[in-house]
Amino acid sequence: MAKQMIDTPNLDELENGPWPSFVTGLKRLAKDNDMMVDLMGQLETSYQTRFGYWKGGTVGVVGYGGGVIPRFTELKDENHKPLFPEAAEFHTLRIMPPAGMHYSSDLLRQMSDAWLETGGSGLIAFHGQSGDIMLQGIKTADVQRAFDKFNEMGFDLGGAGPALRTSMSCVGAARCEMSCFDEARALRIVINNNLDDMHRPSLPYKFKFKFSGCPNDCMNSIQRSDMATIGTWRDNIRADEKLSREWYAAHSMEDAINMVVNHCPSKAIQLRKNDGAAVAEGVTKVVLSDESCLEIDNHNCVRCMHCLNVMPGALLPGKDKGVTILVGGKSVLKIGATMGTVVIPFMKLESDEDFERLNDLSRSMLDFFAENALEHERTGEMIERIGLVNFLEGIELEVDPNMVNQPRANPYIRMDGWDEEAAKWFERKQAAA
Amino acid sequence: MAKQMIDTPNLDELENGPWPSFVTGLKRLAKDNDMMVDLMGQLETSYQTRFGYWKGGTVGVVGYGGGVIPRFTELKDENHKPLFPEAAEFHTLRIMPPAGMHYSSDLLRQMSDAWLETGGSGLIAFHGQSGDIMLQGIKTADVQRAFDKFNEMGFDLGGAGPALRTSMSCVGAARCEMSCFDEARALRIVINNNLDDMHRPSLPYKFKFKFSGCPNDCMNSIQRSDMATIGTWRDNIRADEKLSREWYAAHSMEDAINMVVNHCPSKAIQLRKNDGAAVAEGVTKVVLSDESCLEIDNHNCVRCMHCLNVMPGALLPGKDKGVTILVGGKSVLKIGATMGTVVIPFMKLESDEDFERLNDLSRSMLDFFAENALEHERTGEMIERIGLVNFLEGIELEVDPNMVNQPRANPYIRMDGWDEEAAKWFERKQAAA
Amino acid sequence: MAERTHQTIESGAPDPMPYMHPVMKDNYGKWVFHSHPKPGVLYHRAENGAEIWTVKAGTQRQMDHYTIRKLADIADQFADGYVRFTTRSNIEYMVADQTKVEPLIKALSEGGFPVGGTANSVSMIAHTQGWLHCDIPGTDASGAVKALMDELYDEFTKCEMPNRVKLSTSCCEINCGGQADIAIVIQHTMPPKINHDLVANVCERPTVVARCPVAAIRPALVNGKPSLEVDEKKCICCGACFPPCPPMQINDPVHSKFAIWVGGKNSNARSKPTFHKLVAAGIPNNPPRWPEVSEIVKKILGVYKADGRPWERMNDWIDRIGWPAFFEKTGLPFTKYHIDNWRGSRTTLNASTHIRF
Amino acid sequence: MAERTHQTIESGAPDPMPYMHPVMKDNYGKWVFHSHPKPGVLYHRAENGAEIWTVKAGTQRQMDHYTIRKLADIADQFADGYVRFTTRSNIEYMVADQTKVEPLIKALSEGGFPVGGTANSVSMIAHTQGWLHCDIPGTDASGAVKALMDELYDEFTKCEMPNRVKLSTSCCEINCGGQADIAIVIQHTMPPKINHDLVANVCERPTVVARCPVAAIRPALVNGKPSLEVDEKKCICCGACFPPCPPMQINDPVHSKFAIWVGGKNSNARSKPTFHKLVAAGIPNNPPRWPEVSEIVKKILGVYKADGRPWERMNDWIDRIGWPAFFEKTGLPFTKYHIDNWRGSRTTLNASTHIRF
Ligand code: SRM
Ligand code: SRM
Ligand code: SRM
Ligand code: SRM
Ligand code: SF4
Ligand code: SF4
Ligand code: SF4
Ligand code: SF4
Ligand code: SF4
Ligand code: SF4
Ligand code: SF4
Ligand code: SF4
Repeated sequence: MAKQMIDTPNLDELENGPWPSFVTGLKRLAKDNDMMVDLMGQLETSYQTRFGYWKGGTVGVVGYGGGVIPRFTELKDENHKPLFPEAAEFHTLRIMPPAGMHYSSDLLRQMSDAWLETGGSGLIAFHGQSGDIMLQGIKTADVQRAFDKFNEMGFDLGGAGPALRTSMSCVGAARCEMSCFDEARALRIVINNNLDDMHRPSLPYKFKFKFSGCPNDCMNSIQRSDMATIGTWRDNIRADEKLSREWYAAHSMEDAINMVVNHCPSKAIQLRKNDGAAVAEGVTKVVLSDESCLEIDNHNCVRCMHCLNVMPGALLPGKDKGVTILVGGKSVLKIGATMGTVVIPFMKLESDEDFERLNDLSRSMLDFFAENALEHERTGEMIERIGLVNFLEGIELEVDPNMVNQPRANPYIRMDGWDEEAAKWFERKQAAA
Repeated sequence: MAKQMIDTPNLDELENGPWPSFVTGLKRLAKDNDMMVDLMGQLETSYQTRFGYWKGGTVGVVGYGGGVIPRFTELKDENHKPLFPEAAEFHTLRIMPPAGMHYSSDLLRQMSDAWLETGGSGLIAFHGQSGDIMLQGIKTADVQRAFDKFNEMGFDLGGAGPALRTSMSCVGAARCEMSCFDEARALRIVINNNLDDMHRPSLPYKFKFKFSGCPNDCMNSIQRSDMATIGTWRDNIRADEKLSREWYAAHSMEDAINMVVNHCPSKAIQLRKNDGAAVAEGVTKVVLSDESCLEIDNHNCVRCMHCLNVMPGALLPGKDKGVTILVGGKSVLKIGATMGTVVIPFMKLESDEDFERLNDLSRSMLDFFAENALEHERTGEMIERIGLVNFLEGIELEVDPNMVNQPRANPYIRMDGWDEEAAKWFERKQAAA
Repeated sequence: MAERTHQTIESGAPDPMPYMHPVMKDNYGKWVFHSHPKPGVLYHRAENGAEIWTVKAGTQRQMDHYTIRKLADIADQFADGYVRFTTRSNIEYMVADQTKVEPLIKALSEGGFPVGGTANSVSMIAHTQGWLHCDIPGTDASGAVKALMDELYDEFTKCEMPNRVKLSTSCCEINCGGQADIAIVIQHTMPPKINHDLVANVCERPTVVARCPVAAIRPALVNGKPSLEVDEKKCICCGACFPPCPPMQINDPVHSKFAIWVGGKNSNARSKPTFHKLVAAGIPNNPPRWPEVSEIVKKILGVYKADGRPWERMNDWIDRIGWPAFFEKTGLPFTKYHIDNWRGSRTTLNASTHIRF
Repeated sequence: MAERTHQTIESGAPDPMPYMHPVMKDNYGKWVFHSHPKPGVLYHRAENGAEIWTVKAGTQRQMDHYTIRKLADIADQFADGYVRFTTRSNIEYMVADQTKVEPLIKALSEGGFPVGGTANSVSMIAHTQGWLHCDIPGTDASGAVKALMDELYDEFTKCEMPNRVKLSTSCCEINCGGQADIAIVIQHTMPPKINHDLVANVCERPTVVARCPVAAIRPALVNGKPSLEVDEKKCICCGACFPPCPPMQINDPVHSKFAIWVGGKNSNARSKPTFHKLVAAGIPNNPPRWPEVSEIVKKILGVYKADGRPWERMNDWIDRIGWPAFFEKTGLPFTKYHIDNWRGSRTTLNASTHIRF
């Protein structure tokens, strides 16, 4: 508790400027925490040498195989003694936050207390990019204690390693009119029914679920998760005449054309005279003024959200809500970054049975992944290797033209099963009719 | 000359219907040509068995290695005797037509005569998909004679095999206001300076040049040629007020918006009041009426041709004309069909020196292809294998952002030469300034 | 062969000027306007006011010399003695005098040559050799085209489509016919049947092995003779091994079927050029009139005609309505085969929530 | 470790309801309107007329407990005792009473927390661990972000961009920071330097070999010890071998540089989601304030701000003006490295004559 502060000329530079400084925070902690004194020493060294000095290892809590990111220093003297011994161990605990990242002020204080009491550095990141509360800086000896404390408070470790990972859902239903399903419920059902895969990592590689209430995808789920659940709707966009007139009054015809009509990706919106004529099936009439209105052709609308974003409240998602499921998003290793692609164009997500179906689906995804992916192969890579169709067959989903931007443009395919496949389509059509 | 006509119940069916019937033509020929009697016999057999019965071989003319497509029948009896002996040899001569496929009626008759006189079947296709006049049906013994006759008339064999191929240029300057260069001249310079590669096939695989006067690309050159030369322009679209007013008078505001403005791929056209205000640099004003005009932002126009097509004459290509060169188009083998991609965004093609440059360029293309392609590998496949940049360096062209839809989206590249490459760009910018 | 009396002149591609209509020659590069007075007729005007009318007619491409002479005679009698052929084997007569247009049309029509194929009509089908001449065909191109053009006759002679319609037919998957609004291509569905007795004599084995896009062919000894073997699980039935090795018979009277592809486009107008995409397959190869092919082509054209907006090519129309609607409106089945699994196919998947309901 | 007194409860992701502002809880799923009263402030209205104001402020993400307590205290004093964090480590205070908005803004500002990050502002940079915690970083993320946010402070607190701007920073090419309008990622430019003495002990060699995306690594005996060898001509310096094998040092104080990527977008609004694209590289890794990075980012943002139209995200703007204009307007050089040569790169080439002059 009395270790001398180390000179950190480089880090000090990061105390300047208006943005909140993490260095100032580190210094505050270092005042009564030797681990942080040495942490700053190592970090300052990195700033000088432009090298990192951490290596991994194996540290965990009883019964779990993941959730802790162990860090041991590699910055040692000629006798292999750590140059900054108090920070020689500087592990991170990944703690799953309440879905949607809601906190009471009390909870924040309780967490701070718990972290300090159990040997933690006092440094917490809200949040890591996967959505974990990252309790950063603890020695091996204290890890179990810290976890136990948080677990008692109702919190659990998140994922690390070849495992189901911590998930994220947008604020959604809690505060957003675009929300098309109960994001928090979906997250908790999917994650909490598969905790075994999170806590005892034995998948081929990591697997992430993310949940966004609408296609604005505030969770970046399409890119950053192996299975993205994104809200959407099947029926007509709803229009609120009062709000649309207000919007127009505050804007202009130019704005209506340039900001709304012209940006619609499928040209589904047209400007019309507001002449009282009845609109066709599938068309939403958006009154701008006594003279003009917009007509949205909902059958050609691709649910991009743009017009709803520009005219909030005046336009709202339809009432027949549900979700689109996309699979295979991930970062750059080893084939380049991928986006998730559609595997279920639409499913309802309202009743208990609907949520049960989502639960089953996520389990099938994990099972198929566990059985078919190569080591260190993400779902997106696996699909690239085996083909989307084999994946769909594996998890028992039907093909649908919404899954593609376009049908194949090459003849490199053996099609001797054409008649059977065509028959399946007609059967499904008939069944649906 | 007296061979009995063979029953052709299947082919006969193709004499019905309003479209001109090739079968009727074959029958006419068969009346006084035994080769055609037997040809119909073999063809009818194919219609019955759904099999083809030709195989290739080696037939040519003195000094040439290509230009004749040899065909020997495989339809034989148990003693290996041809079932249809008079058509046992049925070769095709590929003859290059006048650029743009112009003919006088006399020429057509002379060709018919020459073909008959020298043993030909009397069957001629105007034209093959590569643009050859296909003289179809001649025996080995008569091939040289037929070629000599056509060669005396000023015609030459086209390409076949791993060789430079017969080329095509659109009607262009001869009758089309969209034409941005002298297509026929370009074709003849490029082809006629490289005839050695056509007549003595020794390239890794075929190489095709095609020439279209504008981006409408009536020759499908982007897809069907290894090097496409397509006309374009750099300055402003020209507008003819008289014709644009006439167009508008015959149409409507809806047409102007729905047919012209809304189809512009880069949203470069806007509707404006015709208030006499001066237009900005780079803008073409298209007067529709005393009230309205269109404004084309030429710096954002991608020269797609659409607005010019819809309002012919009212809009014309600019005066600073030239061509875009694209490389690598081809059919489906072995990587799937490819489109040519831009390697020269713009070059002038007016002066003798300009044409000389085109000539040099085509020679470099052929040389690089000859030296670097694998056997049976097209230019597009070669570029896919070695990368566009290596190809550009090989033929000494500079990189340009117009060559890509987008820069790379993956970090899988070694960039230690960044500074030198960046310096090159700035030098070129400075040199151009 | 008799003694040659001629010394070859490698003259190359001929100069078109001697064969070009004088008005076109005089105004070469100086045209400023065109219009479409009626189906099958074009009008072009030059800078200096010179005018030329073009009358366009369909031909059977593979022509007997009688037909050619008939076309030449019409040129002499009703036009100015000049013609040109288009890239789609249509013939164009140019006349400097407007009054010649109607008599010319009459002569052509009476001669059996349909006048049309201009502007927003269905033009003649670009096609290939087939059983008539090629060594690897799965069907006959001229026949299939004749049968189909009989059915599309009205669409050729009228201009009632949203935009130009370009069709192609190819007699094997190599697709010499090219990318098109609607392309009709034979599609093999079974791996090649190998005549092992012939392979050693006929095929250069390393060449054949190298041709296979999926490396499904390997050298093998069969009955003691050097031959080739195909891994049938890998084989995608492309037929690329057949040209260098005819004993690897890919054509099959029953199992080689037609496939239909739509939305190919080479022009840069509006959208960038794009390849045609598979929409229908498993269509029997049914000479002499291939009715199943015509039926599907006509169905697609009918829907496009009714639903497309002016100037939308086939691909533009589908871009607007979406592929699900295309399958819905045409009644064609969507199957797993439509989902691309060739190299780079990731970019063809819908990596978005852009979905139409 | 002392004896455990607690039995683990695998409780998973906690229920948010106990921590949610009561107005949000009561109106869960029933919101119908939002607006942006001013930068940093959101207004939401529910079906039944219930209202809530959100005030949003930036944080340093990696927070000491003093900072956290300060934020909690502000919640108690000026808001209703509830907060949430956004996916970009901004903190949001929800208040049911409009009159609390201004005092809250004041308290946050005085406490050193910039209020902003809503709507068409530049939000906080999504970032990663860096030298502070990761085992493979080429730079420090928190530091680079602090330095850059100092420069972008005004853009965070004002809403003057054409649309939302989302930035990310990543301390290695793995890019935990994600796709963004502007992404700042370290880029290695030299193949790994191998410490052959350590390989045998530290690395599972087959695993390492398998990780390389271009198969550039092979097992080798070096000085009699089992080690690994890199084919430097093949190696694309991606660094993927470093995590499973730290003796393959990829980080280099001089040769690991920053690269800047633009136009990434995850939302489906207007255009489909799309990846960010390389625009600048070779930028020195220059702690503690990385001025060269800031300069280029500010340049790009400046041009976008001036040239973008309302609601155009970075990618929409570039789609409209074209990449040549992007390089022209930003003054950034275009090099051969910008031309993709990774698998499937054919689709990134301009296969059209669509060119702007
Ligand atoms: C005669 C011909 C050129 C030649 O040298 O032979 C030709 C001639 C003209 N084309 Fe073409 N095109 C000709 C083949 C093509 C082709 C290639 C093909 O048919 O395989 C294309 C590309 C097709 C594709 O995209 O796959 C082609 C795409 C166009 C376009 C762009 C259409 C579009 O919107 O995508 C135009 C513009 C237009 O329609 O106004 C055009 C326009 C024209 C114009 C109007 C040009 C002019 O101002 O004279 C000519 C009118 C012809 C007519 O019949 O309406 N031409 N044109 C070819 C006639 C073929 C035929 O008999 O049908
Ligand atoms: C005759 C013709 C079809 C027709 O009826 O019009 C034709 C016929 C053949 N083509 Fe073709 N191709 C013909 C134009 C084309 C075109 C169109 C073009 O040139 O614009 C293409 C697509 C463009 C291209 O070059 O890729 C074309 C792409 C092919 C290919 C595939 C090349 C590829 O890289 O994918 C092959 C296969 C090969 O070369 O091994 C091929 C091969 C063949 C062969 C030589 C088959 C063979 O391997 O034995 C055919 C000879 C038929 C014969 O008996 O005459 N043909 N071929 C066309 C040439 C006539 C002429 O000279 O005018
Ligand atoms: C709070 C947050 C969700 C959460 O659960 O944490 C959120 C909340 C909202 N987003 Fe978001 N978005 C949030 C991250 C995102 C992200 C992901 C990210 O930041 O990495 C995206 C995708 C970005 C991308 O495309 O890469 C995102 C794309 C959008 C869009 C689509 C923007 C577009 O035009 O592309 C909208 C629509 C809009 O702007 O009206 C939107 C709209 C909104 C609205 C207006 C929704 C609403 O009606 O309440 C919220 C306003 C927030 C504001 O500050 O203006 N939100 N939003 C996230 C705030 C992050 C931050 O602090 O900056
Ligand atoms: C901590 C965190 C960055 C941060 O500061 O926020 C992080 C840190 C690491 N990531 Fe990550 N990733 C973090 C979110 C992400 C994300 C974003 C997300 O989840 O939305 C991604 C992109 C999405 C994805 O999953 O692809 C991401 C893609 C990766 C990858 C590349 C995976 C791929 O398939 O391309 C690796 C490499 C690997 O797993 O081998 C990786 C690996 C790592 C490792 C474990 C490095 C390693 O291999 O040793 C880093 C540990 C750092 C540490 O010491 O804590 N991290 N990583 C994020 C997790 C915090 C949390 O739990 O909340
Ligand atoms: S993803 Fe949609 S529902 Fe969720 S917060 Fe964003 S805008 Fe709202
Ligand atoms: S939500 Fe639908 S109608 Fe609105 S802009 Fe997007 S696609 Fe067009
Ligand atoms: S390519 Fe252009 S110049 Fe040539 S004929 Fe077609 S429209 Fe005219
Ligand atoms: S030619 Fe230019 S202005 Fe005209 S439609 Fe095409 S891109 Fe737009
Ligand atoms: S498409 Fe095939 S079968 Fe037909 S001509 Fe071309 S190569 Fe021969
Ligand atoms: S048909 Fe095609 S895929 Fe099959 S063996 Fe032959 S070349 Fe290979
Ligand atoms: S980006 Fe790389 S260095 Fe940074 S946290 Fe992620 S894995 Fe570690
Ligand atoms: S840096 Fe990347 S490319 Fe180079 S050897 Fe390592 S894994 Fe392979």
